[in-house]
Amino acid sequence: MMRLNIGTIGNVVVRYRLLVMLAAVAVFGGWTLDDFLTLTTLQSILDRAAVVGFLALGLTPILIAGQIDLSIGSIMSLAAYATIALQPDLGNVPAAFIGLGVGILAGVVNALAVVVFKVTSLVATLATLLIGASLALLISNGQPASSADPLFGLFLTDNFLAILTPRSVLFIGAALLMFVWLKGTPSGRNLYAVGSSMPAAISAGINVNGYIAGVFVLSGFCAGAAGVIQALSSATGSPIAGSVLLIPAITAVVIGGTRLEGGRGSSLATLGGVVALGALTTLSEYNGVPSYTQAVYTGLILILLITLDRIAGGDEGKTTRTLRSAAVAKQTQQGGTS
Amino acid sequence: MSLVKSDPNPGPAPAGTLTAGSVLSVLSIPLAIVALMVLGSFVSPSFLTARNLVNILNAYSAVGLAAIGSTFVAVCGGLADLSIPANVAMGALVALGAQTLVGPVAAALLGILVASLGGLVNGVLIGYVRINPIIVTLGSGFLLLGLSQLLVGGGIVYSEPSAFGSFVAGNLLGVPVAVWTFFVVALILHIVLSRTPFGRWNFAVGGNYEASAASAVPVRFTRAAAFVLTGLLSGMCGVLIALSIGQARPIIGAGYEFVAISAVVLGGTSLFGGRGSILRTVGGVIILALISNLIVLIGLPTPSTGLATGTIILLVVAVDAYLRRRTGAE
Amino acid sequence: MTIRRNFLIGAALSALAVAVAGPAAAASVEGKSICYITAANSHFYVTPTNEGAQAAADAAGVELTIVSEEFSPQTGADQLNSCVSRKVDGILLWPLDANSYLPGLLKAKQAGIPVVAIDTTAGEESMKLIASFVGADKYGQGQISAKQMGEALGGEGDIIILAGQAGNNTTIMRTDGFLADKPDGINVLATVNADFDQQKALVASRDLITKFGDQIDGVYAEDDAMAAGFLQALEESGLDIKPVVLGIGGMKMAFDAINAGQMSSTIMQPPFENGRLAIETLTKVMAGETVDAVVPLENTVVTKDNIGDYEPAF
Amino acid sequence: MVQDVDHGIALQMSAISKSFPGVKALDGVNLTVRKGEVHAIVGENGAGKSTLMKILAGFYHPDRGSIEVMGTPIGVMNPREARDLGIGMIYQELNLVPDLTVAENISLGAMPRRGPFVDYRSLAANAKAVLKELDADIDVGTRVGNLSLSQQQLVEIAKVVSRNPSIVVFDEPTSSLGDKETRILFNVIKRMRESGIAILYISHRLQEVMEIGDRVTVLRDGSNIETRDVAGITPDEMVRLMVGRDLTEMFPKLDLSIGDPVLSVTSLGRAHQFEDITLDVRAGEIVGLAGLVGSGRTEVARAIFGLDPAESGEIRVRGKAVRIRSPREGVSAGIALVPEDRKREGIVPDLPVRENFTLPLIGRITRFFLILAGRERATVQAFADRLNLNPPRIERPMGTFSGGNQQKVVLGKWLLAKPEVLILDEPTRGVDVGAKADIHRIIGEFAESGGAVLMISSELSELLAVCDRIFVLHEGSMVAEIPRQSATEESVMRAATGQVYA
Repeated sequence: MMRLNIGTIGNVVVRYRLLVMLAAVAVFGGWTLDDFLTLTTLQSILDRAAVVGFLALGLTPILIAGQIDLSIGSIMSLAAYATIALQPDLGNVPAAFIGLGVGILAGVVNALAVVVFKVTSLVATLATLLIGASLALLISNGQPASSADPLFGLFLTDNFLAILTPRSVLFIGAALLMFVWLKGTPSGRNLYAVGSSMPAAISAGINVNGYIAGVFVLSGFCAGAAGVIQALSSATGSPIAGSVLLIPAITAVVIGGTRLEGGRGSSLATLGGVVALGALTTLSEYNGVPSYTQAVYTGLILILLITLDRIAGGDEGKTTRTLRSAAVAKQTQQGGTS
Repeated sequence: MSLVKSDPNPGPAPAGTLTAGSVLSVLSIPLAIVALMVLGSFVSPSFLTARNLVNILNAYSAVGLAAIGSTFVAVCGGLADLSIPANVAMGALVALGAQTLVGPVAAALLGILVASLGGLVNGVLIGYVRINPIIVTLGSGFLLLGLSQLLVGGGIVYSEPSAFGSFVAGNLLGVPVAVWTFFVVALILHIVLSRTPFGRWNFAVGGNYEASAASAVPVRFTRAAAFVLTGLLSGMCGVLIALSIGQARPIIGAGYEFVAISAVVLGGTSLFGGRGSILRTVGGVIILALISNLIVLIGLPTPSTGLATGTIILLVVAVDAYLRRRTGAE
Repeated sequence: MTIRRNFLIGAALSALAVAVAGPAAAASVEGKSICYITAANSHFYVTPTNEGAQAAADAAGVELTIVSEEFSPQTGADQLNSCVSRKVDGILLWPLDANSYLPGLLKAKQAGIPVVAIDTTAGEESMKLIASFVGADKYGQGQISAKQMGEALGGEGDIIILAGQAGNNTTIMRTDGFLADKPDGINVLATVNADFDQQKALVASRDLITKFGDQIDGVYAEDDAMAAGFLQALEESGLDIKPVVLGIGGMKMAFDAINAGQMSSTIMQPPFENGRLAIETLTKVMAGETVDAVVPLENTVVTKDNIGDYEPAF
Repeated sequence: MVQDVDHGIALQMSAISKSFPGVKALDGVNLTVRKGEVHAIVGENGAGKSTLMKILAGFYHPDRGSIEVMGTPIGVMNPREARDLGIGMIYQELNLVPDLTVAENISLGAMPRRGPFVDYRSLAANAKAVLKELDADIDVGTRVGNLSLSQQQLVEIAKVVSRNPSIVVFDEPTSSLGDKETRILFNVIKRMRESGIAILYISHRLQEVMEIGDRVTVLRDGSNIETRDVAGITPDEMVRLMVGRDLTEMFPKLDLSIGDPVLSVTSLGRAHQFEDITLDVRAGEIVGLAGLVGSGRTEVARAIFGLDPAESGEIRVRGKAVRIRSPREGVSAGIALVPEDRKREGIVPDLPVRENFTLPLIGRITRFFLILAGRERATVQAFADRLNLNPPRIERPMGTFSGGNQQKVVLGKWLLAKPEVLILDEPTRGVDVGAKADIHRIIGEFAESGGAVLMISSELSELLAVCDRIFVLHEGSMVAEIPRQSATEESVMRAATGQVYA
């Protein structure tokens, strides 16, 4: 009897609530608008999910490991700027790879701060959030770089199989790949162990520091990918491209059902969270609902969902566990004495 | 009959003994302030003038109030309050918007009250329902900021001229009222945190929630109260700014949550609870104020502030973490 | 680093390529749908613009859906795509940067949906796909301010610039326009980003006054709120100087300051008017009429001399 | 009764020394463990047991000395290498991942693969095989977080056993187990011994050492004092070796005059935990509350104090009905509870001893909202001295003290609150012999001064020695009240396992 473990009630509930959200959006959209329930609407929702989706995907393993990364927005801005600004000197494709490289590099910096210098991830990435945003503006002198070859990245938002676009394919593909990694491979399972119980992971000989460093690099890479995709599809490298996307990304991951305390979560849940939020936004926009009203009910949904989760799940108030990163310094030190 | 031996595990240097580490960790903030001030006096002859020093404090007094609230939140293990901008906006908008209805003083109090209610929502959900503070304040931030925009629909709310308004915007004995407010509040709340049972409860709850509950500490109340306090202080922050510039907009407190957290962290307070002090947060606020002042005086581009602040946070916290590991504390 | 800046010149050039879309005959646009991608829902300047657009739409009997970019061009680009997929009859776009909207504009072109830009121009390539631009000439505002400053200071003096958000298109235009026409004798002591925020301008100005003191001969504030912030800092400092303070926007506080003699001038940029004009232009395009590539909002300089003739824009 | 298997040397630790800044934790310790033996290690807290085991597990590196495993000398090793060498550790605190399944936990760190993926089929098969070997009936697909404590311990053991270890260290394995679970554990240990595994067994419970151990090594002050066959040693001798002198009586029982009822509980109930609990404790009396783990004894204690309030029934203190829905109300009713899990519920490790001490009653040393610092310090210092706090430094963070001293502070903070009723849940668990005596003395003094004591302990011998009466719980119901005269291990156990009254 094979079980894709953790497939217990918790996950069922999580998936169920996303379906409820999507169904509600579909019903309400179909009822209020006659052009809502179309394939193009779906295509538009999925397409718009791609960029914030990559950020949210990068955040997922981070949260599973019990860490947090606030710097993803800033990393995305840096990557987006590099992708366009370097085009004239390096060519379009190499510049895009440099964009990804910038993301990875920033992830390495976070990893160093957390793993080597033992700064808790909340504080470390707050600092790199400030530094990254500042660097992007300083390097660019506050001016977005416009691509000299604006048609190069346009294919990313082209129609593909009626409901997809190349960039939404990339996002969905990445989410599926991450799902297989997290649920199906030893390293994925070990990551849950790191986030759920660090002492147990250490005593099982799992290289906890390695995993934590790894997820930060991965998150940097994902933020870089988000930046590259954003930059190419809009032919603009804006130094503030990612600054507004941190909060939506966190919201999507949390609504998806990944726990902030570590040990639980899934990239499919994140995919669902991003799409559900995107659908809600699209529905609101089609109805001309002002952004602040959207903010009001996004906040309500967030609080309501998490309260329901808390009451139904009865996670016995693990507030003391808060973010596990508090324990990183202590635990990893113990495990890694040389 | 003393049969028990002391623990052989590498204990930390007992509190009260002086080690290089403990001295450094106590003096790090004053040292940083002095270093920045020395730098400032080299950079600009006008740095060490009374007016500039007052300006430095004045600039960060209002947001400093939110940082003081955040210290309570951090000490009791509540991580951070991300709804600060929303409560600042609420306080500011109500304080100006209600002036014509109830008069300036009552309006200001009403603004603070409304912001405290925002804090109460956070407090109930975090303290009593026990939901993760980051998620709660993220959600309530959305909610309250959205409501505040709904309230004014995007316009600017102007202040009616009033004696109270000009008093708040003005000086008292040569020092801006905002600065007085910040230091008086800081002093009172320093005493509250370090000398009263409520303060003690915050440390206990942040240090070990279960043990505090088992020691008859009102754990839920304590955590809720920390968030109510932060809401209240955010409201005061909004009121101060609104009255001093004579207008208010919903974006009035944008980014203040990060400023507040930065000040708390710079002060060496752990966001995970059990450790911290208001005086150190005040130090953190002063450091942030000095950085932004120096950036202008040196003539660096404005965005450099983030680079400097972020780097200093990393440095301070990494050194602090290193010292703690060396002395074995934590 | 080669960054192309989108000057109004770009828009002017594309005036030749006036787009004509929609059925040629239909004179009435009643019952048609317009998607208005605006910069924000809740903003002291944008909101009245939106109200102007809504009023014009109501008058013309078109159905207006307002979506807000929340000042993020990425969001706007996505919204543009989404509006095109909905097959609306016309799009009014508030561009927040040069290139981001290009993909959506191409799709709109393919779908035969006319697009009009409001308030800000987009990049050269983008403007080729846009039927008309309705808004103030922000680059021009910078140029006018430079000229004003030059005249007021007799072509020589030290000034500070209070700029908007770094990276923001309006900031870039107003700064670049100013620097392009600034007389050589005018020396910029410092440029500070105060994010169009009075409080931030106040704080920054205190520091600038501390640093430069009576060196400051002039202040170019890229909007009136920041000018007000500077004036407040100046008053606090008790410094006995009277620099030339220029603002932009025609806000109430600027009118007060000009009347009080603290501020030299502001440039009117009436938001409601802008929104109304933009929708009127768009409906003309939709009805098959030919419109100018640029429908300018006149840059009226308000000084002590002519202040009686105008009302604050907002 | 050593089994007749290969008795080669499994582990040889020679002249191991280890110092920490300011402390010499181990000083030339020698330890030889044979294959197929249960080798007990006893010693007071601080004798060096934990340090020695952490060296064996690769967490610490000895300053001097050598280690040989199965005849091979071992150099510097990290925890992973130690594990690969066949050294398995089972700690007092379980090292499991609550969010992963039983099967995943058992193979954690070494999951079977098929290509790059986890081979879930053999993962489950491995887990089932190991659990069967241990005679444990646990579904391998369950999340570990959903298991009971003793099931979790079995999973922990299965995790270690699945790696075919040659040496397994048990560190206080029974401290959170009831008698029944302890029996199961001992059976498992015996099986492991039979299969030739060398077992190191660390415990404060000397009775257990007598029962399960083959040989015993006594550590004191970082040195090994003696290694003896268990067959040739008595618990008293062990204690003497551990503390360096005789401890006249381990559980001194004072005969006190018993007064009026102080605490009377009638028909107390709480859904799914316990029902219809009626008991009373009189002044000067020490009453035991016995029962297996999960019988509801801890829950009853918590309910009386208000931590998890009762849903029905009545509590009276000195005849007056009181309503207790929170610990604060419990405290004002004159009740104090020393909780079961000291680390989790007893201490705030970062706060100094002084602040831990005054936590429940900080309001009482306050004037105009301000804490009277001088009075606080003086009161606490005086009390700490009375409790033999060692070292007597009340400004040191609580977390830096040994378990026994932490427990003294927990006890002391409640005595300082001057309660009428003192409820103690496992007050001497994980506490060494010396501190245990101190704690018993303190409890005795409290009763002597007219206080009422309700005490829970898994160590029956402790209850029998200390208590005037013993109430026995079974599956959430009160099944027996046994007076001191007729209380024996048998009578209490029979009741606790549900063999008396229908």
